[in-house]
Amino acid sequence: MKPSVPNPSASSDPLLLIDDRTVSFAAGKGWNTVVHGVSLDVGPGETVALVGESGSGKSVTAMSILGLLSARQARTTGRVVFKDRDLSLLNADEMRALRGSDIAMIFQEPMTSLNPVMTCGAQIAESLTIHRGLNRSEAHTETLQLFDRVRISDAARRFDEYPHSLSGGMRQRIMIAMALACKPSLLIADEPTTALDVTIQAQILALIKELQDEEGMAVLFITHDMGVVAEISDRTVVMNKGRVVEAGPTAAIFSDPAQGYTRSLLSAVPRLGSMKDRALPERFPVFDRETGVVQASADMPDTVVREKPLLEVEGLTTRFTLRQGFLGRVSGRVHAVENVAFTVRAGETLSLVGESGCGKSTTGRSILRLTEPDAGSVVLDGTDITALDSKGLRSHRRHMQMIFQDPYSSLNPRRSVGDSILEPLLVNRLADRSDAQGMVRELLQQVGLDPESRDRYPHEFSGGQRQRICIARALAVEPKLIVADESVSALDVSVKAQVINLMLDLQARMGVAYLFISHDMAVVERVSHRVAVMYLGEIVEIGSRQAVFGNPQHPYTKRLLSAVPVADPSRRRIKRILDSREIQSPIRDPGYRPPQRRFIDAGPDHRYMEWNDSWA
Amino acid sequence: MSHDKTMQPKSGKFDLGAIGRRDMLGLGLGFGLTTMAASTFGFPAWAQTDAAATPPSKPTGVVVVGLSQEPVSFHPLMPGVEVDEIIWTNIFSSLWVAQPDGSLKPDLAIEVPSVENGGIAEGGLLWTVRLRDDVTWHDGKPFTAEDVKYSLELINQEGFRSRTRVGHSLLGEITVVGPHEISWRMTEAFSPYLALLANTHMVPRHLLEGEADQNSTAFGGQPVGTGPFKWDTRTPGDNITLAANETYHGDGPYLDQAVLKYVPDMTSLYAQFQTGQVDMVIISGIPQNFYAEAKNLPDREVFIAPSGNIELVMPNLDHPALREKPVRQALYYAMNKQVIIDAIYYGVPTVTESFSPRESWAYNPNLPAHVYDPEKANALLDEAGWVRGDGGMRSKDGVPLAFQISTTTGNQLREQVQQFLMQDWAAIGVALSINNMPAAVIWGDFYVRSQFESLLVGTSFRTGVDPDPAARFASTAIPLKGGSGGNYMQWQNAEADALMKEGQASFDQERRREIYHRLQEIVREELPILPIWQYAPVEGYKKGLVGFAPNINQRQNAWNMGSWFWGS
Amino acid sequence: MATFLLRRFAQAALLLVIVSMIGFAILHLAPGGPLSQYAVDGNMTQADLDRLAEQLGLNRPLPIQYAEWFFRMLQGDWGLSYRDQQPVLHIILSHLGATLELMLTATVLAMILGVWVGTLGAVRRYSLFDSLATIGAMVALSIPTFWFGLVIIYVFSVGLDWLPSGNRYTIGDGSFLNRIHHLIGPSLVLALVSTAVWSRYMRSSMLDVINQDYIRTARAKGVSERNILFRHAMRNALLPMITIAGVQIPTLLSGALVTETVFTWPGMGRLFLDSISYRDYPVVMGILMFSAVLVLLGSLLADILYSVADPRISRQG
Amino acid sequence: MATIQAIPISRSFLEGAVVKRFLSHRLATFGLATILLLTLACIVGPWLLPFTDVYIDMMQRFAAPFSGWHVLGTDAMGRDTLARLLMAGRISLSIGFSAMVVSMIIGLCVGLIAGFYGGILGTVLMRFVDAMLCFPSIFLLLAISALISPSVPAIVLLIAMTSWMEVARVVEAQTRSLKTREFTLAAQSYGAGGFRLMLREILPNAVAPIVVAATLNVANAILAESYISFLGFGIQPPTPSWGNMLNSAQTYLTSAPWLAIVPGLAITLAVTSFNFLGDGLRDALDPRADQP
Repeated sequence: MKPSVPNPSASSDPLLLIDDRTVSFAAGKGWNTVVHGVSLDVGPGETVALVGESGSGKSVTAMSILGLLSARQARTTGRVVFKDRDLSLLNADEMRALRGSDIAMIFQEPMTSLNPVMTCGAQIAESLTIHRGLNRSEAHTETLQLFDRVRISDAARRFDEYPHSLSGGMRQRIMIAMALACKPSLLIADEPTTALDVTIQAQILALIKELQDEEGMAVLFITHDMGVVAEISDRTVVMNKGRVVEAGPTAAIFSDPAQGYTRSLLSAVPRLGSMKDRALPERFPVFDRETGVVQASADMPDTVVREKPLLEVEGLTTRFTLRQGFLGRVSGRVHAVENVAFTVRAGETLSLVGESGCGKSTTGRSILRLTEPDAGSVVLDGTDITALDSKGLRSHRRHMQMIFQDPYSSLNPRRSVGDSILEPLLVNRLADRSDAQGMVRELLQQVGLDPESRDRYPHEFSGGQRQRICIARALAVEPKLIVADESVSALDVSVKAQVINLMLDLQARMGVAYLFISHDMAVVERVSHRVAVMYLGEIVEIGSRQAVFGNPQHPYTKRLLSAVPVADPSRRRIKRILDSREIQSPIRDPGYRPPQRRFIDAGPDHRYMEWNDSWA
Repeated sequence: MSHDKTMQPKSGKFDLGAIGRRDMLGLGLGFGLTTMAASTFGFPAWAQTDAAATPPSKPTGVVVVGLSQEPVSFHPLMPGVEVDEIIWTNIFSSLWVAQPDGSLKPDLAIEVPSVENGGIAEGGLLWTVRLRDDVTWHDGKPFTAEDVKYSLELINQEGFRSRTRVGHSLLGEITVVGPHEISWRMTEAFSPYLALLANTHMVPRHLLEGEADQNSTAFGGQPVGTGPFKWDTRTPGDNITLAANETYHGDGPYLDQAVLKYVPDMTSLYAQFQTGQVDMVIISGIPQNFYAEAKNLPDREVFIAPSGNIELVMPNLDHPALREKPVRQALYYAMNKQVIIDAIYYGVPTVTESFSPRESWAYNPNLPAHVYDPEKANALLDEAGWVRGDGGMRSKDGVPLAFQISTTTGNQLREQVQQFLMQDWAAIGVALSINNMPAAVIWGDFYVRSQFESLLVGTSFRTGVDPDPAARFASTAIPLKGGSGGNYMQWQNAEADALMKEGQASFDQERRREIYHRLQEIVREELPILPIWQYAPVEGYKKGLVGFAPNINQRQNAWNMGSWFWGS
Repeated sequence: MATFLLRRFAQAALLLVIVSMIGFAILHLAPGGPLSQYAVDGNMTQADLDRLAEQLGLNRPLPIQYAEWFFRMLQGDWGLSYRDQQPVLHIILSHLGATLELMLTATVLAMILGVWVGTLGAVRRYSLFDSLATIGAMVALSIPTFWFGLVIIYVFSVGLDWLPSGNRYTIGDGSFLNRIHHLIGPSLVLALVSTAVWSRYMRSSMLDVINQDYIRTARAKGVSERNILFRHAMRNALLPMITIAGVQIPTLLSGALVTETVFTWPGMGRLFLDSISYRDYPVVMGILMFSAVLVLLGSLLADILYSVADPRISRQG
Repeated sequence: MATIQAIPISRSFLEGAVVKRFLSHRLATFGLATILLLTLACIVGPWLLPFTDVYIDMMQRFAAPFSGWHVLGTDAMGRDTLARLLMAGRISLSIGFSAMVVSMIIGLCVGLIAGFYGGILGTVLMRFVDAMLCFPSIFLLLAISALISPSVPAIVLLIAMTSWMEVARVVEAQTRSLKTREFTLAAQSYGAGGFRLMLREILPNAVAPIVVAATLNVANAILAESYISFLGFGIQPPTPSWGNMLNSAQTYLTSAPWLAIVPGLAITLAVTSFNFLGDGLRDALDPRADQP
């Protein structure tokens, strides 16, 4: 099926028109086509989102517009018309003159997209000298103005700084400044906020939006995040497996998706705030990809055992010492986890949320003593884990298992998946070799995999499948608690929903408790019973999920919640927050004494940390 | 005794006895050397071809002496090897000098002391030497008896790493009689001291006395002497340049400069001799494989220099198989000496049956000539009860007829000889294996404590220039059995012992000749050593050089550079 | 920077102590000794040798010899050569010039050639040039240096008579041209391996860089390919080469030893070979320590240069 | 919930891909073929030749190549150069392999222990490695060669003692990184002990760089043998090795150049082949190529 494009709502004279673009990559002796006849258009001043899951061909399409794919490795056909010029007919020099001047591009990885050995200023100025023929001092002056435009304070100093000393958000601002240098009429933004924390993402999105308004430029925004799409785009083009599935005004796509794929995609997107009225976690509805038919999703039973906590964490502190100098003098400490306390009950999901560097992962590892904590107690089912010797630890650790973020590195690639699941059974003498084989099949079945696939190797499985295998391996030792460290963050939306459903099913069936570590507020809202918000190694607010999401008290919680893009165009919330506040570092001087914290009760099972002026 | 390890290997590795390590005046057995020395060797007159040429009135020209070892030890009283002696003999002077004919010629002394001229008195306990008064050090200071006294005392000075104290340790009180006359007492009479002093060079007291550590002095790096040449410059690892000493007290020097050029590879050294980058090749010589070619080089004099050393297989007579005379004889029969000489050594050396050099008056020319006869060898072994077993190798009473042969690693020609012997001897059922070692290892305890099974070695069996071989053959000379000599093969033979004893005591050359002829017959029969050939280093110099005089009584042939000059 | 240097120096000092222990143990456990060379001198007796061994302190227990050597070393006294009684440091320094001359020439040659070949290979990946350069580099890495030297001598000295077969200069002609003429052969031989190493690393470094995101950024803003290569890629690609240069020193020293042997070049390598043969322990130890210092200095210098050249390296740590 | 099928790719995909990638590396295939041929020739060749490597025939010395029965000529003692070359190949190749095995064992142990346990033990071990690496390799080879008498096992040990450090470094770095990989942490969290972690989780995943290092080590060991033999500290005659054949050929460089050229080419060919092989293996085993 070929959806109807160009969209009738676009202006009759589009700025950019992609017509039947096909891109193939060299694969061995042949060519592997990854983009199949994609057509789309962008009108002047318009924001078009090109959305799709990984491998949908969205980035390749975008790259092909400016001819940035290596001619040796990629072959493109089809027209790209920009301002009535067919770009596919331009020679190398003409194309180069266009790049960075009338069409600019920014990329996903701000950390690697800037040349590390050139100053930020020089990299921006380079655009000016190439396309606008400015001399050195003119370019310098102009660059300083651009710094101001992207809200980078202290421009004169920043000019001479190298990219490494800047945060990801700052670097993305530099990239934007570079893109704006020649006042392009089209900005292609390829996942520009994906690598950023949610509060920084909000800043960058707001900045792009505002600049777009000021300059009147069009934006082709490539993203996988339906929330971002809903927040910023006028029109949306959905891609899947190299083809355009559906295109139309954003509001229409979200409210009334025509295609089954779009519908299943949207159904898998958690929408922040949609759980306001529900106390228990909820499964995602399952749509059939092709037909869009909804499978009814059963309600989650209440799995929480309320009598006594399963896990009690008290005063947990983990610091990493930074040493330098001749004798390895302590130059500072990373206060990764600072005096953290919480409890998890059997069958309960407690989520630890926070942005990068807040210490949530370290907390998870410290509980299992994969990282040794400096202080505090971790009592699991009456046993203080921190007091165990290495032998006791080995036997007790099996009651808590961990599922990691990266499904590629959490399975031993040199071992069949059956063997990976078998190993913990044998190590803990839970079964002899013959019984264990049966248990492996059973476990694979439990996580929804074909038991016959146990002889295969991890690389033969997709990311979601691998995460299922990891869950099966964790379940093998019958843990009471599973620490899920960003376990679904790396997965595509629909796969993510499936894995979460599996986790919820297992909780319902086995009563396992989760410590769910995530930066994704929307997912957290969906799966948790209780939530703890972490900032700079400390819990700033903890309580029932409904209370924390519905009635946030701590300013950080509020900021975090307000920054989350909501996958609902009717509820656009991105305000013009043009502050450029950065996430602070948990590195402190060696002499630093963490202040005494006071917690305030905001209701039953809802406490927050008293804050000081800096949050005002 | 000395052991010439022959045919210096290529670069870097030191071979202790690079060729030309001649035996100097010997030790230990004291009796009148000087009287007999004159008749030791006769020399061909090659160096006299240009004798008619007259030296220049003023030092002119340069000679570049090619050496495959680098001279590094310049203090003449400290340990050193032959190449170092080139420096010593040309920068320094001794009281008297050993000439090619074996005589001693006064240098710093006015005359060589003797009982006849009264220089040696009180039965050899009081020595008096009168010195020249016209000698100055290279820095202009006059040379006096104080310098001699200082030099002799320095040798015995506690803590000073003197090369040897043999003879010197017998010195008693030393008296400076006048500025140019010195006398000393000896604690016992020791006539070889005369010869030893010929190789004891005098060092300047005024430069050394103040030094805190006599082992490490500025002088040691920049020697100052009274010889025909002065120290000029040194490029370490490359060359040393000596300059003419115009105030030299003797004849000459006639050359403006002498350069000692270090080329660590014998093949490269020869190549540079060919191209004229070096004027002469001595000590290590020209590799034998180039001899034929070198002889025909235009404008080059290439010759086989005389040497008293013998190349031989030295068995350890303690070895269960080698201790048997028939075994040694069989080995000798089965050794194709002529092929070794002709093929491996390009026919340069001369085959020999004796331990004595053929130039010696004591040489026995009538020894039975060696025949290559494997049949005979087999018969001898069969007769002696060595029976062939599996693989054709022999054994007797469980003792296999197998032994190792060792020499310095890297000496390619010797390695070829070893492999050749392996094949020759395997044919008669003898299993030979090779166990070579670096020079620093093999000539240590392995050699002097007789730890070897057999050696391929070049060595001499004389005492200085005297034909007496007692230090090498006497049963009292086995170090392993408390002896003090160099009988490392541990040979014991009563008749030989008696003969040698008589030979040492006799001053009658005719009688001694008979004694040593008989001794050579015994050795030829008993084969405590398996002689192969007499040493023959190939040396060469550019035509036109006058004054070059090979000297078997020195350890190197550049001993008299002060008399060299370029003829027309 | 100061603390960084201080720490690196402390680490280096510690390493040198370990190095000296290893070296000392290896040498003194070896059979044979420095007196073997005199052992068969007709003018010296066993008594003389025993006396010399005593005077040189060769009979004392190894730890004591080491301790003495070590404390002298701390005071800057490298000891005296057993062979010529000269101060070891003086001997080493007098041979160092020749070795440095050779090493520097070879390094400069190798750098220029290697960077050029590597860059071209990366830019024209899979081209004929690239394939030939790859094969050439692999073969160069596999040729025994000394054999290559012999072949050079055979072809260019013996056969064509274009180059001298050895020595640093002709005696009596120390002119600059004469020295250069002598330098060609050995420096070519020594540069062979380095050139191969440089071109391989340069190629992979350049390939790495031209696939980086920031090169894509530069392209997206319309920088010409030439400027991408020279302004954006080259500097980044050269950065790791600084480290390579640092770690090349041991290889170069090894190569120098062999090259000096083949070309009768009067440098440190040959001094080492001679000293090993003569068991001249103080000199051998001296050279081992000296080369260890060179190696450590090389890597230290490389680190410093790197931190100067790469803005990412914090100079505080 | 529907059972999700694993992507239907054959089980041997990994192995198959490695082999395929390797075979597509033309130089590596060439290297492997050459090594196999050389090895075969060295094993079988000496039986097929009419001459043994030790048969001395003084009448036939310095026969030029392709003159008469001696295909590659004869040496200074009239021995057949080809026979010696093949016998020498046996020695040189076995030295290469054996030295590699020994150095791999040392390097693996040191690297695994230092990388896994870290701390003071790891620091001490790695500082020792650093110190060993401060010596230029030939200097170290020569210094140690003064210690030993030059027999084949001694030379093997000598080369191994000077070439294990790089392996130790590679293994240490791999171990350190694999130790923090999630699958190792997972194994740790279900109670696997130190040995199990090292041998079952870490070692199998470090195989690729180890195999590459091993291959290159063989190349370097063959080279090292030739260097020490050339400098006169190597295998002693009559045992031929490529290195000592070269050593004895030096004298005759001008008169019988083939004596130097033939073994030199053999060394270069063998070493190049191993280097090509290592390079190809590196590309074929590149873990980055394992992932989609």
